[in-house]
Amino acid sequence: MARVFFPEHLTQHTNGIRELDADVSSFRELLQVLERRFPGIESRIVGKVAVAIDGDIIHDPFLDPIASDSEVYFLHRIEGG
Amino acid sequence: MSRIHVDTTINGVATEFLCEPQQSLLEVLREELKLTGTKEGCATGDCGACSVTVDGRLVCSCLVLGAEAQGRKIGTVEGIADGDKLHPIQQKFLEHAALQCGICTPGLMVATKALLDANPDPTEEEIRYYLAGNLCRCTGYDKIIRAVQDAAQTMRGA
Amino acid sequence: MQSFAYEAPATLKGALAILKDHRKRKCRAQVLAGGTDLLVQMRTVNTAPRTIVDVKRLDETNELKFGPKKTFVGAAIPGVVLCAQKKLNQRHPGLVESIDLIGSSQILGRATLGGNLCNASPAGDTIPALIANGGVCVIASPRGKRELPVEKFVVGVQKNALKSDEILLGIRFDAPKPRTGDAYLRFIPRTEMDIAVAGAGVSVTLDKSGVCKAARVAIGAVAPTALLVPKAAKALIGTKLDAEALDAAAAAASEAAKPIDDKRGTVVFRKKIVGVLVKRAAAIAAERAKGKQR
Amino acid sequence: MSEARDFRVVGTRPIRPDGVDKVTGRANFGADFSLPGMLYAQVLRSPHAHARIVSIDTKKAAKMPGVFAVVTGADFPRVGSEEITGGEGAGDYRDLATNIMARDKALYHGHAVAAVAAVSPAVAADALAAIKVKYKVLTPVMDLDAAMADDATLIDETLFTAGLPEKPAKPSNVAAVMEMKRGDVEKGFAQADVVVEGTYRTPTVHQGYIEPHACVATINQGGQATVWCCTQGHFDVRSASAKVLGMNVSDIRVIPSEIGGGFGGKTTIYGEPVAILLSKKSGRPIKLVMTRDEVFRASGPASATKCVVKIGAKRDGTITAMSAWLGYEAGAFKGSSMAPGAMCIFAPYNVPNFLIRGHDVLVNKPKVAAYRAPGAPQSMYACESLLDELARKLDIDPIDLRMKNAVEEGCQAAYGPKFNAIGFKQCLEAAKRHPNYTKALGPGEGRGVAAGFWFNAGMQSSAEIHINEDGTVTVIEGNPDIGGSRASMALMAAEELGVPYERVRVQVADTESAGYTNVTGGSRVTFATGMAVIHAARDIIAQCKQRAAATWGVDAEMVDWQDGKVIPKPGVNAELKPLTLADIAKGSPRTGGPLLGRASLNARGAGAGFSVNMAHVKVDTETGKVDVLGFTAIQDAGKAIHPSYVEGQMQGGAVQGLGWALNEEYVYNADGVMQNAGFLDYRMPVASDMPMIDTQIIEVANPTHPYGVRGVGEVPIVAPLAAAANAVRDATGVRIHDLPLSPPRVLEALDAARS
Repeated sequence: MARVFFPEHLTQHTNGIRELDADVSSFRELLQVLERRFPGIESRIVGKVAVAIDGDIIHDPFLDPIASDSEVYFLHRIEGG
Repeated sequence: MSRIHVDTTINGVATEFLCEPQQSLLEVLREELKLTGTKEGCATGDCGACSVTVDGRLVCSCLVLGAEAQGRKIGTVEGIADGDKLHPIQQKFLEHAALQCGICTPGLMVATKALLDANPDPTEEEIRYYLAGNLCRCTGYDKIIRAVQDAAQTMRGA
Repeated sequence: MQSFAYEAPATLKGALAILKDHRKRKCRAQVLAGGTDLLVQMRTVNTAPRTIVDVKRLDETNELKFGPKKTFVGAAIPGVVLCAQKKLNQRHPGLVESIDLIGSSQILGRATLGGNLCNASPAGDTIPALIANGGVCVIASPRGKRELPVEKFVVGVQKNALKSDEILLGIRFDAPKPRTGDAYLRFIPRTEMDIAVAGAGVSVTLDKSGVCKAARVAIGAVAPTALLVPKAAKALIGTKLDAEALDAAAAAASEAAKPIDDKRGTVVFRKKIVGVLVKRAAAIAAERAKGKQR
Repeated sequence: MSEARDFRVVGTRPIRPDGVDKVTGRANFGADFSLPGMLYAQVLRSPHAHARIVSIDTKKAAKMPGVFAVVTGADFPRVGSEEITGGEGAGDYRDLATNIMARDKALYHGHAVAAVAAVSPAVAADALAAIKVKYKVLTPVMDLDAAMADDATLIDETLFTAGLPEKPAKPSNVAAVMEMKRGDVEKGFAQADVVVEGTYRTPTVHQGYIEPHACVATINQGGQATVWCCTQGHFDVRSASAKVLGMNVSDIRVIPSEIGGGFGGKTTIYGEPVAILLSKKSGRPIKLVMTRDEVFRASGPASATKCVVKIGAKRDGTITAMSAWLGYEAGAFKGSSMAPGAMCIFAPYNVPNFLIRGHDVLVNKPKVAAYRAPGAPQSMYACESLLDELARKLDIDPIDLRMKNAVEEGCQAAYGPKFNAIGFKQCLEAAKRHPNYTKALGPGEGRGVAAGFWFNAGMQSSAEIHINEDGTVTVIEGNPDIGGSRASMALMAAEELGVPYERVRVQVADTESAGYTNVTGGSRVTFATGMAVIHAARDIIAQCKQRAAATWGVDAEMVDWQDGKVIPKPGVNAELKPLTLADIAKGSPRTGGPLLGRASLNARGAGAGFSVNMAHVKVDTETGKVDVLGFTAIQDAGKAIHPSYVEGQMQGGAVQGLGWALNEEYVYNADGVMQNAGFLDYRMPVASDMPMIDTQIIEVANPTHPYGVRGVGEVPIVAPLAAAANAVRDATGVRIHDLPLSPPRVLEALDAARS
């Protein structure tokens, strides 16, 4: 099961849950799982936050694979100057 | 407003132009003569991007009236290279990566040439003070100073 | 309505005629020397059309004379030329320092002593040095020539004593007496390219035993005009310019300063700094005076 | 993915491909372009920091001879609220449109209220003077404390603080709050032997690029526009202009000029839509160039901040807890770099318990834009200064203190994920060993150390490689070259293809000629676009192998690529001579046409960047003047493709940071009018202010980049602020919390300490 972590500002949409386990093999599946559990959260994620899968930060992930021992973090998008 | 007819020499070429009385030499070079190598960074004489020489003297062309060019000899960045051969200053700036964005570079070419023409063997401090009027926001000046030192050495050797 | 015009007369007569004519017609004419202040102001604070009268092509404003008793410096000679003058450096090194500080190499390629003086900025670097050296303005008008000490020439913030038909030809100095030294220091936050937050010009004359016989202390950027501070000079005269004397002069200068708070400095800061500058400049001037002892 | 390998050309220091044009004055920058019949635009700007616009009368101006068009906010389409999905502080398209041209309110001194197009700048200026604007002047809100006061004047009456559990009852100048926490911060402080706390302020500062914003725009009767401009991201200029003007993206072509510096400030738009609209109204091409005064007053500076930081530690230096209250000024519209500031502040350290609260606050100043590691220099200045105090209190060497708490691979970053391979400890070790760290100090001198961090960004990039008929290589990419990136791209292409660097040329192509590419920013170009170039080169190599195999009539599996040649595998017909890129290019008509390699990607895994800086200063205790005698920048670049330009980033960032620390600041009067909107009084460092900047590049390969590259452009500006402040503290024994450390402030602090 991959471990998924939410930043403070997303916990408002996860009923306060800060982390959870998800049995998924791609970010696409994770989004589906999360939307089913927390309706509306997808709109708070897609295009709004960046995602780190096993330490690699990605803007707008989708098909990116998630392993059973992966750690997935949501964070503010960073573009820089 | 009557435009003024000016006969001058730019980079060794006899040139004439018409300008407004209040028009700066910088505006004349860029807008009337399309010599856009000379850059405008501030138009108040504080950045040196518009450096040119008038009768061999280093000045900010934003603080010279076009009309003042009458009978003078103007030198701009376009006149630094010798035909298809780069000037040692240009070559050394390239070798030392002494430019990043490159907007201050034309002014530095002109100012550095004026410096080395007057003082072929300047100390680091002399270089830094002479070029204090040429703002560069990218390089932190380090590579610029080294390029000038190297160019000076090359020119002395040559 | 008047429109912009540019004139570069070849003779003083011609230049004065242009000014006289404009005065008569109540049109605006402005004398251009180096233009490093004029052009910026013309584009920002006062954009009104005018006739610009370039005096750089006149013999009188380009004259540079080092007589046995007197020195004359033409008003339109660019700083870069003056800084290279050996004789000027020997007679008035502090004045040359103040010219060298006017701005970048580019600015010094244009800026002139006359222009810096006529612009009459409270922070003009050469003005305290000119006053310390007892500079006298030589002024021409259709009515002839007149002279005016520098401290009387500057009458207010960016106001000088010239009438609209007058031209500043240059500055006259008496050759310094034996064992005389001068110095100018200013304070700026950077090392270059700034306007003085405070400035101090000091000239001292010593006797053979090293006692200060005469002194002039002038401070800049701490009042509407550069100030001559007799009290600071008095603190130096009769001493060997030791630490207490210098501190006393510094205190007098700080006391005389009437600065303002602005983007370049605070009242408190400027009053402190100007004292430090007077102290340091006096010490340098003293060293120079001793150097000229023999 | 990153191979440990010996490079052939990567890591060398060749002359940049665009260099000659830039030293001869040939290179065309934003203001250098002209078109026949072109008109000159100028912008009328608000003389008030905060005012309601009662009316704008442009009739007289429009009638003046030589005036061809006048526009005001009313000429722009109303843009609905829509979040810009960029990075931090990207904000909202409606705000972007309102910032470009004010509508009902002028929100800062210099806010655009109208624009004209005329035959000459002089005529345009006269026309501006003829426009009559009636204002109802409102109270300007000029700093965080004033904006957050209970009775504060509201800058936007419809703005409710975002990020709270539920929508607040009253509107506020606080646009958003955010919180980050780990563990139990109170327990952590209770466990500490020593607790230090401090409040640090930084002023509004500007990126200070020497080239003012400039563009030329033309739009035809069919509604198709072309824009030439200096920008860090022409694709963003296109999409943002399309939004603001309600146009199709495909109807705007943006051609990037050379760019005279950006540092984040040219990642957004100002004049471009105005110029397009003026062109539409006048039927002529429009040139719009900002003056330096306008750049300071009306482009996007960096946030002024207030940071309250608290650190608790054990006697041995182990940090038990950290907390931070962060206030970031956003300017007149929401969207500061508060979030990255919060994410960076504790990133270099293992902190079991922390709590960070960030605030994004409106003030009547220009909307901030990105500035090199946006948000990080301010918050990390506070943290790294306080760490210096902690080290003194614990009597521990400041590098040792940082080392004891430093993150390394596998550690969880304060902002969430675990770090991959990073080089922070290597930087600290290098600093400890560096001769400058133990150099003897003279009287009045001091040394300061600080660490820096930035995420670095990936995002979208495209690249195309054309193999020309003579075997030379043309790389086409979409990132304006601000610091030598053409050289880095050429080096990577030459490395992959096994051709000499000189045979590779790089084109920065416009929005219709290159694939979509995100901005030149975020230290992403060498990493992400470089990755695209490498992939495009590998695409070429794959095609070369196929074509060689076809030429030889063998299976593609029977051939190999080696040093820029296709060779038959051992055992395959020994008669076959290796085919070079040139051979294959020459034969390409017979093997399937031109050789064209492509790659487009959304790069993941930009490697986190760390630095350690040392400043060596001398303080004149009679005047408060700080002289920088030496500066040492140590940074992990992952892999330096062109070391000279990596050093250049480190040196330039160091000096920008020192300017921020020592003299740079927006000085406002009581009416909210900037008093020093020019290079004379804004006081950026000049050559004579600075020493040589010593650099040491650390190379801990970024595993996600084929060559190990991590970004280098932003980290360099983060540490200098605290390094300088810590050095001044070391020299004087006095800690000054507010930047800049200008002579009046330093002297005041010294006098206070003396009395």
